[in-house]
Amino acid sequence: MSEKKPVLHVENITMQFGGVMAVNDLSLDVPEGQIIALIGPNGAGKTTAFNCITGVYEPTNGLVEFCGLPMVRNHPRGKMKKLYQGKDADKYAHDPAIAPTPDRITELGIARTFQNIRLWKSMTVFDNVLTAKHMRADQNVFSATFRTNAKEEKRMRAETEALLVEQNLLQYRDELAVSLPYGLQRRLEIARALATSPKLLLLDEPAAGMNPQETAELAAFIQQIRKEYDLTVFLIEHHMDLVMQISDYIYVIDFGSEIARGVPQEIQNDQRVIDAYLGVSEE
Amino acid sequence: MSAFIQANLPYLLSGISVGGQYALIAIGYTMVYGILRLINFAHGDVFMVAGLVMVYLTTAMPMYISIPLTIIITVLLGFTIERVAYKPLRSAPRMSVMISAIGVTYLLQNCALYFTGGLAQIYPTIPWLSDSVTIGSATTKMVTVVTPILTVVLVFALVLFIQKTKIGMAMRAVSRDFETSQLMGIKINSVISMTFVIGCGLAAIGSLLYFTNYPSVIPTSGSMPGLKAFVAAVFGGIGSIPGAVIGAFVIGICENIIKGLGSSWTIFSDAFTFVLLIIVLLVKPTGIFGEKATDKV
Amino acid sequence: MEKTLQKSPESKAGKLIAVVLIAALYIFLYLLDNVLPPNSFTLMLIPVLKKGAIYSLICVSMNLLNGFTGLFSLGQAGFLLVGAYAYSIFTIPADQHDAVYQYFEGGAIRFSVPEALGRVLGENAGNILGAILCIIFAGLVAAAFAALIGIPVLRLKSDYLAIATLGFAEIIRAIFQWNGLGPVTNGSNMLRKYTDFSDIQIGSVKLATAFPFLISMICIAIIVLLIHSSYGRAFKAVRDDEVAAEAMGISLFKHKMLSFVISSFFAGVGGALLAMYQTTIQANAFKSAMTYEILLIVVIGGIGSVSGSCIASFLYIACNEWWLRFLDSGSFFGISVPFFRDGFRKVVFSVLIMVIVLFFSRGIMGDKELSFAGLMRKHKKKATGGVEGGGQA
Amino acid sequence: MKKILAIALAVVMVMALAVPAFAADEIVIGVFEPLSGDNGAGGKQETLGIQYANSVTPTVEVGGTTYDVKLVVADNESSNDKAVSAATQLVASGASIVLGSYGSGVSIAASDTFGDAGIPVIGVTCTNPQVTEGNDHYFRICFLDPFQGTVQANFAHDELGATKAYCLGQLGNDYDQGLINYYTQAAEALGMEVTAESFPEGNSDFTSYLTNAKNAGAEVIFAPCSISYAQLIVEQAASQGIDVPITAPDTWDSNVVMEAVQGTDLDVYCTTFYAEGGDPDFEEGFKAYLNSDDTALANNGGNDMIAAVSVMGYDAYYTALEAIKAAGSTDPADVMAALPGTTYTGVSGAIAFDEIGDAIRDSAFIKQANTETGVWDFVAAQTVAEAEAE
Repeated sequence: MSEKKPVLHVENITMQFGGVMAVNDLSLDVPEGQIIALIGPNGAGKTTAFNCITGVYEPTNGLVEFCGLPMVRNHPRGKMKKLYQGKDADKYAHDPAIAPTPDRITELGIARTFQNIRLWKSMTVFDNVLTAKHMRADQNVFSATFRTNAKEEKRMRAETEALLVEQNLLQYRDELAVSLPYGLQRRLEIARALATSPKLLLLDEPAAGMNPQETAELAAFIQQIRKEYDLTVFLIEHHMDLVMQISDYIYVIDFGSEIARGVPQEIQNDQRVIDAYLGVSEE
Repeated sequence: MSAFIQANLPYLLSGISVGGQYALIAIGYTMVYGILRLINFAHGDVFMVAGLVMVYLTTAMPMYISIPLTIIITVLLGFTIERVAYKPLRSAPRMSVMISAIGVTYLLQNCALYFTGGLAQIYPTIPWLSDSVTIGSATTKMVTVVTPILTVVLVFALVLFIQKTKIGMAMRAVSRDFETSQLMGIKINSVISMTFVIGCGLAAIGSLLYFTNYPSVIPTSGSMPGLKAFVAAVFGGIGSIPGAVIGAFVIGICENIIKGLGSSWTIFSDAFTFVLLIIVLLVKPTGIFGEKATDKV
Repeated sequence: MEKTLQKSPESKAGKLIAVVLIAALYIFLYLLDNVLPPNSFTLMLIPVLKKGAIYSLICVSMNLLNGFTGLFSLGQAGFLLVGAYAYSIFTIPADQHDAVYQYFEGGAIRFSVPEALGRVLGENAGNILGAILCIIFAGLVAAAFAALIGIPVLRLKSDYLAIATLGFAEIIRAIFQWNGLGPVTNGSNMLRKYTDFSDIQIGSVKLATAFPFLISMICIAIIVLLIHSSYGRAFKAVRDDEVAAEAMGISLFKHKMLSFVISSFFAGVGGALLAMYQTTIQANAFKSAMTYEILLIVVIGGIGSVSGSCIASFLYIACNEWWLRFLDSGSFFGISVPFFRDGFRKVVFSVLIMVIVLFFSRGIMGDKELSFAGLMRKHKKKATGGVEGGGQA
Repeated sequence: MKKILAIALAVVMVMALAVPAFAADEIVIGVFEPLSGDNGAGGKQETLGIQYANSVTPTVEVGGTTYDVKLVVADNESSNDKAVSAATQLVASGASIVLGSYGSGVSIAASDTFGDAGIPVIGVTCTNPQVTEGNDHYFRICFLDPFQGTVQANFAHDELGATKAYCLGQLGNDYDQGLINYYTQAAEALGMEVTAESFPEGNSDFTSYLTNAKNAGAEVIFAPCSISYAQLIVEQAASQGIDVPITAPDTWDSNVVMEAVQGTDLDVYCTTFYAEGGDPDFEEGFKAYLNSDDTALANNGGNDMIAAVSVMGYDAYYTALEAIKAAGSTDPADVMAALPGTTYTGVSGAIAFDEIGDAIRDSAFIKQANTETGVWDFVAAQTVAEAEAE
């Protein structure tokens, strides 16, 4: 995995809510062009880690680099100085803290989906995807209002149309997004994320609530879009089949801390992982 | 120093008294908000109607009947408003319910206007409460002294009620999670009704104290105290009863101190209330005791 | 969606009908202002039309914020006030200053934009151009206030935002009433004698009613264009799901601010028009009750529906100030009714509002828009299949 | 749903269009008054005076024909933005002349509407100079604020011997602020010291302001404010034990204020248009009228005490009739032309108009509240000459 430079580099990320360590000293690398998975049992802190990367939360400590650029960086400050229980409290203390908002991070090229689908409920399928193109459009509020951006708007619409065709969603273009069946909503959410032209796609439990057949389709779909859009994919999942099938490399966390990392075969046979999932027997 | 206190005691006294009255109204706002997430704009007008009811009742019957009867009628009014104007909209968008509250405000004010003819009604003198007392350098009415004490007593009783009784527990459960408590078999309608009953009962007592101090009832009498009480509730963190009470006292006292600062300041006494509120909100976006809103991603 | 609409024949016909109707409206307004003899009907109609047009703009501007961006703001009255004052202060003729600013030695600002332009362009042209310039200026001042207020308060959420904006509106009102600013704002006293609708004419053609229609129609058209643009979609995204919007690269602060400033700009324009309509203004009138009234109209019309806001504005104004007045008169068709006395109108009116709120809780239009193409399609459907048509976008 | 709405609309439309048929010889006098809102109480009392006058003299003879006088009342809701449509309603009803309003703000706001329609208006108790200034169609039968402010200041200085005054008015109310302004000018010219403060709208706690007045060492409190605030100020001054005189303008001349003053130790004075007892016949008749009609009695605050504004309304009605007679026509333009020359001696004194359209009033009455009997006692009549001479 060292032959390619990592797109996403996470170093000593710690997220502490009051006295609870949701994520503890997590470090990982997501190399370009690969599919990397972060797995763990329910409540292990996977989504929190995602939220730290995408700027929804400001991590208590740690660094996130995207394509070599420090994107999020923090060290325990203010009240947290006393409360902090994690390691490496001083590691980043000498660098200024950076905490960009999620929209800035998306602009840099990271797009994400959500565990509990968050589509824009009053909009049609088409508008959901079109709206995601807003950020990349070359326009301002005046040119948009007075239609001097007509070319740009036309381009956005055409691209959206094309994206819908590629994702097999065209037949639903004028339907309300929330009226689609669950599986399609998931796919639409991915399509919407793709519309922001990301380099890195973060998928938060994309297979949640899907049956085995849908999951298999999804696996193929993820691999397909990675190729077509030249993406790097980082996903959270506890659907083992899917993860084992498509991942190039897997990180396992439990109670916020990493317990294992490796290629699928290694993880499959790792005792700690099995314990974490099945629970350690008491005797 | 003592001269300073001598000069400023009246401001402080009226501040505490006004604060107590705001507190009694603010509790109604904050309880309803806690459970229904509804800004019950009509609450200030329920307060005004309580004043009018008292005016009309005392012309017909002695004080010891009309006071409890006023409280009962106000409670019934609150109960009816909830059943007629809010309950049918429970599944409607939040904005609709709030508009319904504004509609009730219009209705109550306009009915009051229609029945009173718009003239200020003079509030009856309640014996003892209306007597003058002298405290240090300040001469004031007994009610000024009684209000904060009664407020604190009532709030304690209310907190006990919410902590100890079954229905109080149900209230806390509903305010934490409306849907789940419904699934847990809590009778949501009776909890909501109870909230309105308590809120309106306290507003009725508040109106007794308020109008004894300021004995003139006009159809818009409720708006300003209502707004101030609402500000107090937000200030303290809407949904929190101690927050509302503390907010009410802070606002009442500050407002009166501003009035004492001199002629160039007095005109800003209301504006100042809002400045204070905005500053608090900027530092603590959900008020002093408000729970931090977490949006689960 | 728009693309398909443009192609359909109904849409073309719908557009044609709309154009014809608008033309007919302006011809009617022209006749109303210039030709038709005043009778008891037209006399009452004119102020209702003027105020309805102005309120339409004000309500649509509030709808942009509350309905389309999902920002629960209650500061509208404050921005109306700023707009109304910004407009009037600069259009009071110089020789009227002593009379208007009677307690402030004629005030600090002693020129009038329409008058200055009038000296160059002639009185009528000066009035129109001056009025338009000052209306735009009014919008800009309101927008500037909004930008300043927005920086701190837009971080707040839902009800907290509402009460903070309400608070700012009250603070603005107190500041405008302050005697210290008297030479500019005339303190607690009213501003008057500024350019109003009756001064607006081209040649001998009076435009007293057409002018507010024109301005407010242009403004509403701009708002509609905005709503249907990329930014409008971003606003809706913010309303539907802030977290998702932010994750898709839509800056919450920037878009909330944009919506807040734009809405306030048009509220300022609305305030200026309101000042022109009233011929006098006083800060005292711009209370929170005014914001509630506007919010009420917006909700009655349907949150998220521009045409709903417009229809509701006209209905509300007409009911409140015209149709229901007979209820106060003490008699009905000449029959004396004992309970028809002062104030009964308002009781009936508030009952009416309650009925609408309770039984049409999504408003007259819901979040749909009135469109002729849609109406025709519906009509066709009914005629052919008898199928009850759904809503149209 | 849309159908129901459409039907409801149609019904309302039809009702609106049902223009009352004019009787052949009827003349309409418009009454432009606030019946709701802040000034609703005063507006109603003023309207009562007009209605009583109409019940006494329901006809007028013009050019040999007897016309029935029909009153059309329009509620301006004490609000400038409602004033225009209320005024338009009167224009639409075909009024030959309009009376009103209580409160200057609404009068100024509606002025252009009447002016454009060419209908003359007689202001009854709107005291702001701006009402008539520069308006040919607006006349008025009451005195003006500058006069009243001067009278008040003179009274405080000469009769009460005060050297320090404290003024308290409502923020944002032009009536209050205007009077304070004139009072301050006059008082300072007399060498008095004046402190002025304003309270925000909807305020009900005045103890702090009264304490301020005490701390400022005021020897007289001047409180030009509307009736409901007056009531609160009186009440709180009494419980605070304020012992300096409180003087107030015409708004306070109301039974509502009187009721609050009764039984206290306060020393309350007000200037007014009319002193009770000036015309026993009128008073007797008006009281009988009030007592015969429940609504009228309710509108008067539930008792039969006579407010000065009712008297002014009564006089305004007769002045209007005089003008119509003098015009010899029901046409508004003719009435307007006749008005400047119209004179009438009413219950409140002789009425004639100067070149601006203001009443040539030579006197204001100063009354003191009698805390025992609950009536206003006449103190002095101050004339213009006296006020201006000083």
